Amino acid sequence: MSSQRFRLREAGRLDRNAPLKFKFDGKIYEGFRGDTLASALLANGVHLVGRSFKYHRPRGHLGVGAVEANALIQVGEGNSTEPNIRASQVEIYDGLVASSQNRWPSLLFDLGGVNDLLGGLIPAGFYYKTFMWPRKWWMKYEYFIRRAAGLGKAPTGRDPDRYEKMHAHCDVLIVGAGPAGLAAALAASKTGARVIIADDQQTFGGSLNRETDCYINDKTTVDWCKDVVATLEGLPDVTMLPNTTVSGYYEQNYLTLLETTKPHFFKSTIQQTRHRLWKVRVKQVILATGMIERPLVFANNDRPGIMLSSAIREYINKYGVTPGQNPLIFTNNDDAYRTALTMRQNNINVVAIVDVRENPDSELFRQAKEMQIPVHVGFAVVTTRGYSRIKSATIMKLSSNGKTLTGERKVLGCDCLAMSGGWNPAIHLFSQSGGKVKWNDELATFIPSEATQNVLTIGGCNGTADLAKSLKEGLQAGISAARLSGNKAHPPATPSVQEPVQSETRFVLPIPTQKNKFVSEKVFIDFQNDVTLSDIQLASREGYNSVEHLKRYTTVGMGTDQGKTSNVNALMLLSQILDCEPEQVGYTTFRPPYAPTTIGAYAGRNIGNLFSPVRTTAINPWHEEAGAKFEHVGQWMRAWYYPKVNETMRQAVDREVTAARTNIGILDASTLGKIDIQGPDAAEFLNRVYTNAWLKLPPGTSRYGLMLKEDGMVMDDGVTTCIKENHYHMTTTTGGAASVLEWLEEWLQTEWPNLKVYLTSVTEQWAVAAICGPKSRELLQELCTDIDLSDKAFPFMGYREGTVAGIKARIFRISFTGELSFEINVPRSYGLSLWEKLLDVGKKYEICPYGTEAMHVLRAEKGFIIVGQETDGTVTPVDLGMDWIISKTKPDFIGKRALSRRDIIKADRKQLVGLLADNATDILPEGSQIVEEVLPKPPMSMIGHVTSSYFSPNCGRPIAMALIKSGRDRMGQTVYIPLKNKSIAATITNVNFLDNVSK
Amino acid sequence: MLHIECPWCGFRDDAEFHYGGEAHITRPDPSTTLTDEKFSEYLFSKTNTKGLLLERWCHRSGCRRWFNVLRNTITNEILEVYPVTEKPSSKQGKETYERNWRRKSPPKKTPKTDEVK
Amino acid sequence: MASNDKTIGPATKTSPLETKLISNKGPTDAEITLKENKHIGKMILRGSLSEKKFITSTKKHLSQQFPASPNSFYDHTKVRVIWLGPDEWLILTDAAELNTLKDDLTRALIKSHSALVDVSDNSTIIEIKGRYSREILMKGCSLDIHPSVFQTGCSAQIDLGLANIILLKTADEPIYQIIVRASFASYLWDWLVDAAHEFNVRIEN
Amino acid sequence: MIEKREKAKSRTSTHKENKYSLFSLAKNAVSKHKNWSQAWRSPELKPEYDIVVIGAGGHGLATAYYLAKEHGSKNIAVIDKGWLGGGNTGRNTTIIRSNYMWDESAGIYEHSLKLWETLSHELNFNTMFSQRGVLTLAHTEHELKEMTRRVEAIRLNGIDSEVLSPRAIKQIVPIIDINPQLRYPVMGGFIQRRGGTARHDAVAWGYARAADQLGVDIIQNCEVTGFNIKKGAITGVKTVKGEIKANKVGCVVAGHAGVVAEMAGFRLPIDSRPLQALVSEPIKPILDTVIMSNSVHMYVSQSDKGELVLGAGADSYNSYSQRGSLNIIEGMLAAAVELFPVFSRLRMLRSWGGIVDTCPDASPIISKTPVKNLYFNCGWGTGGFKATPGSGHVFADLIAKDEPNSIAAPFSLDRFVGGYLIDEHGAAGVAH
Ligand SMILES: Cc1cc2nc3c(=O)[nH]c(=O)nc-3n(C[C@H](O)[C@H](O)[C@H](O)COP(=O)(O)OP(=O)(O)OC[C@H]3O[C@@H](n4cnc5c(N)ncnc54)[C@H](O)[C@@H]3O)c2cc1C
Ligand SMILES: NC(=O)c1ccc[n+]([C@@H]2O[C@H](COP(=O)([O-])OP(=O)(O)OC[C@H]3O[C@@H](n4cnc5c(N)ncnc54)[C@H](O)[C@@H]3O)[C@@H](O)[C@H]2O)c1
Ligand SMILES: Cc1cc2nc3c(=O)[nH]c(=O)nc-3n(C[C@H](O)[C@H](O)[C@H](O)COP(=O)(O)O)c2cc1C
Ligand SMILES: [Zn+2]
Repeated sequence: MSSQRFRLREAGRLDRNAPLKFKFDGKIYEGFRGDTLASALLANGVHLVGRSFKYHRPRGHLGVGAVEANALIQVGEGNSTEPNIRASQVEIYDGLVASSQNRWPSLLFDLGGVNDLLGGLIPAGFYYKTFMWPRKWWMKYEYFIRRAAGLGKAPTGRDPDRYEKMHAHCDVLIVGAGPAGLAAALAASKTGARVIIADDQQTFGGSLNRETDCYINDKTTVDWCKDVVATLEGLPDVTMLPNTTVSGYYEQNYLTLLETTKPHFFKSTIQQTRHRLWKVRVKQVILATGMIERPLVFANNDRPGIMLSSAIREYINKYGVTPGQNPLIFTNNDDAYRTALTMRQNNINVVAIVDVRENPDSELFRQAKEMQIPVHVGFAVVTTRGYSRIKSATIMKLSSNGKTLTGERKVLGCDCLAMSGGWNPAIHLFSQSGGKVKWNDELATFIPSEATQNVLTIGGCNGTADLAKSLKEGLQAGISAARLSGNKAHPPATPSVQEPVQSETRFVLPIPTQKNKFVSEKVFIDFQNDVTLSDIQLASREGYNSVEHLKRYTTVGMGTDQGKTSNVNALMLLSQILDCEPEQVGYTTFRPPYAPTTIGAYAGRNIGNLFSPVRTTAINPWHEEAGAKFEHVGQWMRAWYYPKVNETMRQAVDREVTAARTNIGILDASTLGKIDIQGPDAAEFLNRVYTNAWLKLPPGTSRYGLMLKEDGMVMDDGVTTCIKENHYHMTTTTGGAASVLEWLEEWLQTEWPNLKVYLTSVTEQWAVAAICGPKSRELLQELCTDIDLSDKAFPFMGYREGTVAGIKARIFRISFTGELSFEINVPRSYGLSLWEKLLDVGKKYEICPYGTEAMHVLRAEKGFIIVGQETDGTVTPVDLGMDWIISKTKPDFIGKRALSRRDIIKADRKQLVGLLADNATDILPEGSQIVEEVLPKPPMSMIGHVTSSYFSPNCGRPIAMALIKSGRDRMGQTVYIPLKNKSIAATITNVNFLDNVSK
Repeated sequence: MLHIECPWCGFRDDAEFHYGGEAHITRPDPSTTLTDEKFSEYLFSKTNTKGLLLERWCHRSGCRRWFNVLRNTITNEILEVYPVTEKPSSKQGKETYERNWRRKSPPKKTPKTDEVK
Repeated sequence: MASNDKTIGPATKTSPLETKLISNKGPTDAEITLKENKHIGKMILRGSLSEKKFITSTKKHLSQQFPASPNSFYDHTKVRVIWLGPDEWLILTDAAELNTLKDDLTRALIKSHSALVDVSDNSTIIEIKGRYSREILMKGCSLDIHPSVFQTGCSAQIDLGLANIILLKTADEPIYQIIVRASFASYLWDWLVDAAHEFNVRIEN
Repeated sequence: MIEKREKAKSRTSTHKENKYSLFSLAKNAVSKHKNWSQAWRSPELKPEYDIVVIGAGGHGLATAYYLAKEHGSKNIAVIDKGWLGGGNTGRNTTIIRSNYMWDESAGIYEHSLKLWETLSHELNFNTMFSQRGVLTLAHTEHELKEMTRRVEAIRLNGIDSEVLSPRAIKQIVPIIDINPQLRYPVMGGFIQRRGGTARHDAVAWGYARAADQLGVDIIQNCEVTGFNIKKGAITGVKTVKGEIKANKVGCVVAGHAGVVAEMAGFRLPIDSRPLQALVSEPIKPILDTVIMSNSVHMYVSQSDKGELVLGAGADSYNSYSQRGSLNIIEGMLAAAVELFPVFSRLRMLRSWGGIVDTCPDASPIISKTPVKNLYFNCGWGTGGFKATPGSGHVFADLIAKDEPNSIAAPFSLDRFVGGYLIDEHGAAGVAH
C-alpha cells in the first residue's frame, strides 16, 4: 500500500484517527475520513486519473467540487456503479472502489492516445466533413465512433438505492453557504422567517474553508462559520441542507435541490435513501453561489498536475494535502499569491510565481517577495512538459501588449502548476431564473444585472471579490428578503473583517504560443470536451460565429461540467476573433441542472408498484380468488375472463358468452363512470350534451345517449336514467369517466352558467353487478321481493329502487348484450356481498361470471359499438350508422353544426359495417386493413380496417366489425384482408350478427 | 412549474390545473346561417399570442372551478385572475381584451354570480 | 321465492382498505400510525349562497357556522362540514345518522336549487398521525402544510402522490385525515406505507 | 460590431476548400486547417428578392435549397430572427421514422425518409443519419390491437415495419425490463429499421451551406415584424433590418407560426406549447435503437457522443418561454427508470424546451393562405424534424408552382373548414 506521501503534517481538517482504505484502478490506497477521492489520491501522489474525451490525453485533477472538469471517475461496482463522478465530490469510505474510465487497455497506456497524434486530422466538426464514402459505410464508421465516444459505463442491473422527493415552502432560500450566504441566513432567520440554506459541499463555509489569512470579528473564518452554523441549527424554522446542490431555478420561484442524504452514499446497503429531490417554492431567493476560478489559456495547459490555484489552496488548508512538492504558480492576479504563501507556510518549496502582470503591487506581492519566493513579473508559461504529470514549464517574457513573446526561454522544473486566470461569478442559477447579466470589464466576466423574479445576488455571485463586502451584502440581503416575504427585521451588526487587499488583474488571453515545427501544441479551452484554441479559430473561420454555433460546432461547454471553467474563456476568444465586445458575443443559455443530477431522484418513488395507481372495484377480491385474468382499462384493472383449469382463453370466453345467452351471466360493471345530475335544468342540459332528445324522459326510465365533441366526432356514450324529476344518473365509459365529467363541468361553468344543474361524480359510490340472460329475472326475483320485475311492470329501459339480498339497490333494466338483463347498483361497501349472494343463489341457474372479453363478444354479436374501438376520434354517429340517435329537431347540441360540414357529409366516408370472412374459420385480426383488390405486393390502397373481431359462439362463426369507405353502399360485396402470409376474403354485412346470421 | 392562483383555493402548482386555452370565445348559434368557414374559425382558429393572453384554467385537483387568467406567454407571469363569466378588469387585461380580434363577440351575461362570505 | 332467508346471511360491508388492515401491527410507540376510518357517512351538498333560503336552511340543519369558507372545515355536534367549492360542501356524519340528516335537509331545501348526494362509499378516510406525519405528506403533496399555515380546521383538495385527496388538519398535534376515492385508496395506502419507510409504523384497525 | 466583422470575412476566395471529404481533411491538416472556406456567407440584406423564406430552421433552409436547386430560383433569401438552426431544429430529440398510420402522413414522411437516405451525399455534409431502427412499444392489450392497425397500414403503404415479441425486443434492447409483472409490461412492439436519428445541427448547417452555394442569401438576426400586402397579395416583408420587396414569401417559423400569421392578418389552428427534452451524461453505448413508448409517455435514444436523449409529451399550456414545467420531466424519467432500471444511477446533464406548433389533428399545414403568394409550412408540432427534407421539398414545389403537389395537397388549410382532418393523435399515439 502506498503511503500518503503528499499529506501535510499539520494542515487540514480531517479525522486523522480514522484511516480508510480504498481502491483505485485495482490498487489499494489510504486516506482519512473527511477526504474526497481527489484529496486522497493527491495525498498519494496520484495525479493521472483519466483520459480526455477525444484525444485521450492524460488528465489529472483540476479543481474542487462541482467545478472539476477532468477527474471523472467510475465509482462503485456492479449494480451500484456510477460513471462520470467527479473525484472531488466523492467522499471516501472504507472499501470504496473506483476506476478510471475511457481508456484501453490501461490508464497509463491508452491506445486511444493515438487520437492525440491524429489531432490534425480531427479538428472540431471533422465528422461532418467525412465518413460519407462509401455511402453504405456510415453505419460501420458510426459503430466505431460510438464505441470511442461516451465516458464511463452504466451499471448493469437494478439500482439498489432509494430516492425520495420532498416538497417545501419557505420565505427565504439561500443558495450557497459561504460567508455571504451564512450572513444572509443569520440575518433572515433572526426575523422569524422560514429559511432554507443549501450548499453543495459537505461543510458549510464555502471559500472560507480554504482561507487561513482572514478573520471575522477576530475569529478565524472557520471558527466564525462554526458559530454561525451552531446558531442556525438552534432555530426551528431554519432548514440546513449540506451536500445539497441547488440544481434548477424554474418559473415563479420554484427551485429544485438535490440532497445527498448520507455522506457515504456510495456504499449502499439495500434501500437506503441516497438522494432526496427537494422542490421548493420560495418567496425570496438569495443566490450566494460564489465564484469559479478560471484556467489560463496556454499551450499544454491540460497536463496532470496543472490545477486551479484556489483548489490547491483548498487541498492544503482543508484536506492537508499538497498536490506537489515543487509547485509553480502561474497567475494574472493577486489571489494566487495566497496559494503561494499558504504553500510556504506549510514548508512547500514554491518554485516560482509567474505573473503576467508587469507591475504587480500589493501586500500579497510584497509578502511573497519577503518570503523570497521567486516572482517572474511580466512572464508567462508558454508550454509544459510531462506525460503522466507535469515535469516542467517553459516561461518567457510577454510583450507589453501581451500578444507576443520576447527574450529567453526558461525551463522551470516543477511537479505541479497552480494557475489562476481570474474569477467568474456562478451566475448559472440567476440566469436560469430569467435574470439578465452584463459584462464587467474589471472582472472580464458576466455578472448579474436585472432580475425578473424575486431573487437577490450577493457576494461572489454578484461579482463582489472581498470578504467584508460579501458579508455586508449577505446581511442586507437577508434582511430585505425577510422583509419582502413579510417578516420583521432587526439588522444585525456588521462584523469586523481582516483580509488581504488585492490589486488588479491583467487579462492576457490566450498566452501566445511559440511556433513548434514538430508537434502542434494544443491550447485547451474546454478540458473535458478537448476543445482547443485552434478549434475556436477554425469554427469562426468557417462561419460558426454565433456563440451558439460555436458551442455546437466545437462542443465547448457541452461536457458534464457544462463549461464552468471554459465558457467565459471561449466567448472572450470569440470576441477577440470577431473584434467586438464580449457583451455582443453573448453567452450560451444556462439550463438546469447546475450540476448533473441522478435520474433516479427525479423518478423518486413513482416506480414499481407506485408507478401508476391501479384502481380496483369492491368485487375485486372475488375476481382474484376466482383466478380471473385481468385487463387494464385506463387505470382500472378489470376481470378479463375467468379460465377454468386447463381452459384456453378462447374456451373460457366461449363458455362465458354462451352462458350469458342461455342461462345467466354476471359481470362486474362497477368501473363505468357515474355522474349524479340534479337541478331544474338537468333535462335541458342533457339535451344539449347528447345528440338525441331528453326533455321528455319520464322518471323511472333510461335512455342511451351519444356525446360528440364540438367537431362532431363521437366522444363517449352511455345510458342516463331519470331517477325522479330533475334528478338523473348518467353512466359513461370506464375510460371516459373523468374526462366526461370535466367536459360537462366545463360547459356548465363556462358556456351555460345560467343552467341550474349540479354534477357529482358517484363512480365509486356504486358497485354494479350486471346480470344478463334469459334466467336473470328469476334469479333477481329470488333476492328482491319489493319490486315487480315483470316485463310489463318493469319494462326494458326501466329503472326501479328496491331491496336486493337485503341491500338497498338501484336496478336498471338496460342491456349491452341484447339479452334480458338487470344492472344492480348497491353502495360500494355492499358490492362484494351482493356479488357473492347473486352467485350463491344463481348456482342453480348455472350462473356464470363473465369478463370484459365476453362482454365485448356479446355486444358485437348485436352490433353495439364500443367507443374507442369502433371510434378513434375521427368517426361521426353517421359514420357509425347511428343517424337515428341524432335529433333533427333540436336547435342545438354539442357537435351539431360540425356534422353538416362539407367533408363530413360526403358519401365516401368510412362507415361501420359487419364483416364475415368467407371461410368461416378465419378470425380477422383486429386492426387489420381492408382492400378492394389484393396486389402481389404493397403498396395497396386501403379502404378501411377491422375494428372488432371475435369468434361468436352464438353465431357459431367468427364475426367482425369494420370501418370501410362507403361501407353501407357495399353490402354483400367481397373485400380482402391482406395479411403478411395470406389474404382473407370477407363479405360486407349488417352489424347485427345475432339476428341476421344463421347459426 | 407555474404557480397559479385559483380564485378559491389560492396558489397551486400548474400540475393541479387543466388548461382550457383561449378565453372569451363565443360559441356561435348553429341555427343561424353559419358558414363552414365561420364555424371553422370558432372551432380551430387560435389566438396564440406571444405576450399577454387571456385564457381559461380549471382547478382540476382542487375545487374544480373554471376561471380566467391574464398571462404573459413569454415570461409566464400571471397578471390577473378573474371569473370565467366576466371581462378582465386590470389595465393590461382590458387592453388585451380590446386588442383581441374576437372582441366583437361580447362575453355572455350571467344572471348572477355566487359569492362566498 | 322465499329461499333467500335460508341461503343468504345478512349483507356484510367491506371497506376499500379491508385487505390492507392487518390489525394493530407495529410498535405502540410508533413514529407513525395509520388507520382507516371506515364507513363514515358522507354527503355532497350543493347550493347557492346567494339564495337566502339555502343559507337559512343549512344554518338550521347543519349549524350557524355554515358555510365553511374556502380551504376549511368545521365540526358541529355530529357533523363535519368541509368546503369543496363555492357551491359545494362535503358533509361527514355517522353512517347511521346520514339518512335522517339527508331527509331533513332535503325537506328544508325543497324549494331552492340545491342537491344532496350520498357519497358515503365513494371514498374512504385514512388517518395518519405521529411525529413525522407532516414529513411523509411533504414527500408527495405540494401544499404548504407548515403548522403556521395549514392550521387546525384547514382543509385542501390536492394531489398526494398520484391520487387526488381531501386533506384535513383535525388537531394541533401532527395528525391528518385524508379522504381518498375508494378505488385509489389501496394505491394511496401503499404509497403512505412506502413513504413512511424510514420510520417505524403502526397500523391500527 | 459582429456584423461588420462578418462582412469583412464574407469575401469568397477561390483557393479555399469547398468540398468536404477525407481527402480534403487530410490536405487541410497540413495547412493547419487555415484554408477552409465559410460554410455560409453572411451577406447583406438586399432590397428585393424573388422569394423570401422566413425561418432558417431545417424546413426553411431545405425549402430554399430545393427552390434554388430544383426550381432554378436565383434570388432567394432565408431570414431568421436568431441564429440559423436555433429553433426546434436545434433542440429536438432527432427521431426519424415514416411509420405513420394514415395514407396522407405516410406519403409525406416516407417521401422525407427516402430523401434522408441520400441526404449527406446530396449536401456533401455528413448529417450522421443513422438508421438504427425506431422501436415503438405496446404495453396493454388495447395498444397491441392499435399496433396491428398501424403496422398493417404501414405495411400496405409499402413502408417497412416489423412486429416484435417481448423476447425479440429484449434481444435488440438488452437493458429493457420485460418483466410481465410491471405496471405497464412490455407486451410487444414494432420496429422500423430504416428509421433512426440524425445529427440535428448538421442538418441545418448542411442545408445552409448547400443553399448558400447555390446563391441563397441567409440572413441571421433579422426578425420579421410585418408584411406589405396590396390587394390581398404579398408585396414585401418588414424586418428589423428594413423592408424588402418579395414576389413570394414562404413562412416556416414553427412555434412562431401564429405570431407571423397574425402579422399577415389571419389566424391559424395552432397552439404554441413548450416541449421539453433532456440529455444524460455521456456513457459508453448501451442503447442502439430508438425506443418510443406511448402509454408510459417517453422516448429515448443514445447519441453518437454517448448521451441518452430523452423526451416526453408537450406541456398543456401555451408558452413562448422555451422551458416547461418540471412535472413533465419527473413523469418522463419515472417512466424511463421503470423501463430501463439501469438509467436510475445515470445523471441528467441538461434539460431544455422548444416551442412546438401543435395542430388540432397533429398533422402539419403546408398551404396557401388567405394572402396571395404567401405560403405557410407549420404545425409539425412535436414531430417535424423527421420531415425536414420532404417538407422543404414539397413546400418549394408549392411556392414555385402556386399549387400543392399530391403529397402536400392533403395538408392544406382547407381541411379545417371542410372537416377532413388527418388525425394522428388517437391512432398514432405520441407523434414523434
Ligand atoms: C424537445 C423537442 C423534441 C422534438 N423531437 C422530435 C423528434 O424526435 N422527431 C421529430 O421528427 N421532430 C421532433 N421535434 C419537432 C421538430 O423539432 C420540429 O418539428 C422541426 O424541427 C421544425 O423545424 P422548422 O424548421 O419548421 O422550425 P424551427 O427549427 O423552429 O425553425 C423556425 C425558425 O423560424 C425563426 N423565426 C420565428 N419567428 C421569426 C420571425 N418573426 N422572423 C424571422 N424568423 C423567425 C426561428 O428563429 C427559427 O429559427 C421535437 C421538438 C422539440 C422542441
Ligand atoms: N478575486 C478573489 O480574490 C476572490 C475570488 C473568489 C472568492 N473570493 C472570496 O470569496 C468570498 C465570496 O463569498 P461567497 O459566500 O459569495 O462565496 P463562496 O465561494 O464562499 O461560497 C459559495 C458556496 O456556494 C456553493 N454553491 C455554489 N453553487 C451552488 C449550488 N448550485 N448549489 C449549492 N451550493 C452551491 C459553493 O459550493 C460554495 O460553498 C469572499 O470572501 C471573497 O473574498 C475572492
Ligand atoms: C440531440 C441533442 C443532443 C444534445 N447533447 C448535448 C450534450 O451532450 N451536452 C450539452 O450540454 N447539451 C446537449 N444538448 C442540448 C443543447 O446544449 C441545448 O440545450 C439545446 O440544443 C437547446 O438549446 P438551448 O439550451 O441553448 O436553448 C443536446 C441537444 C440535442 C437536441
Ligand atoms: Zn381551486
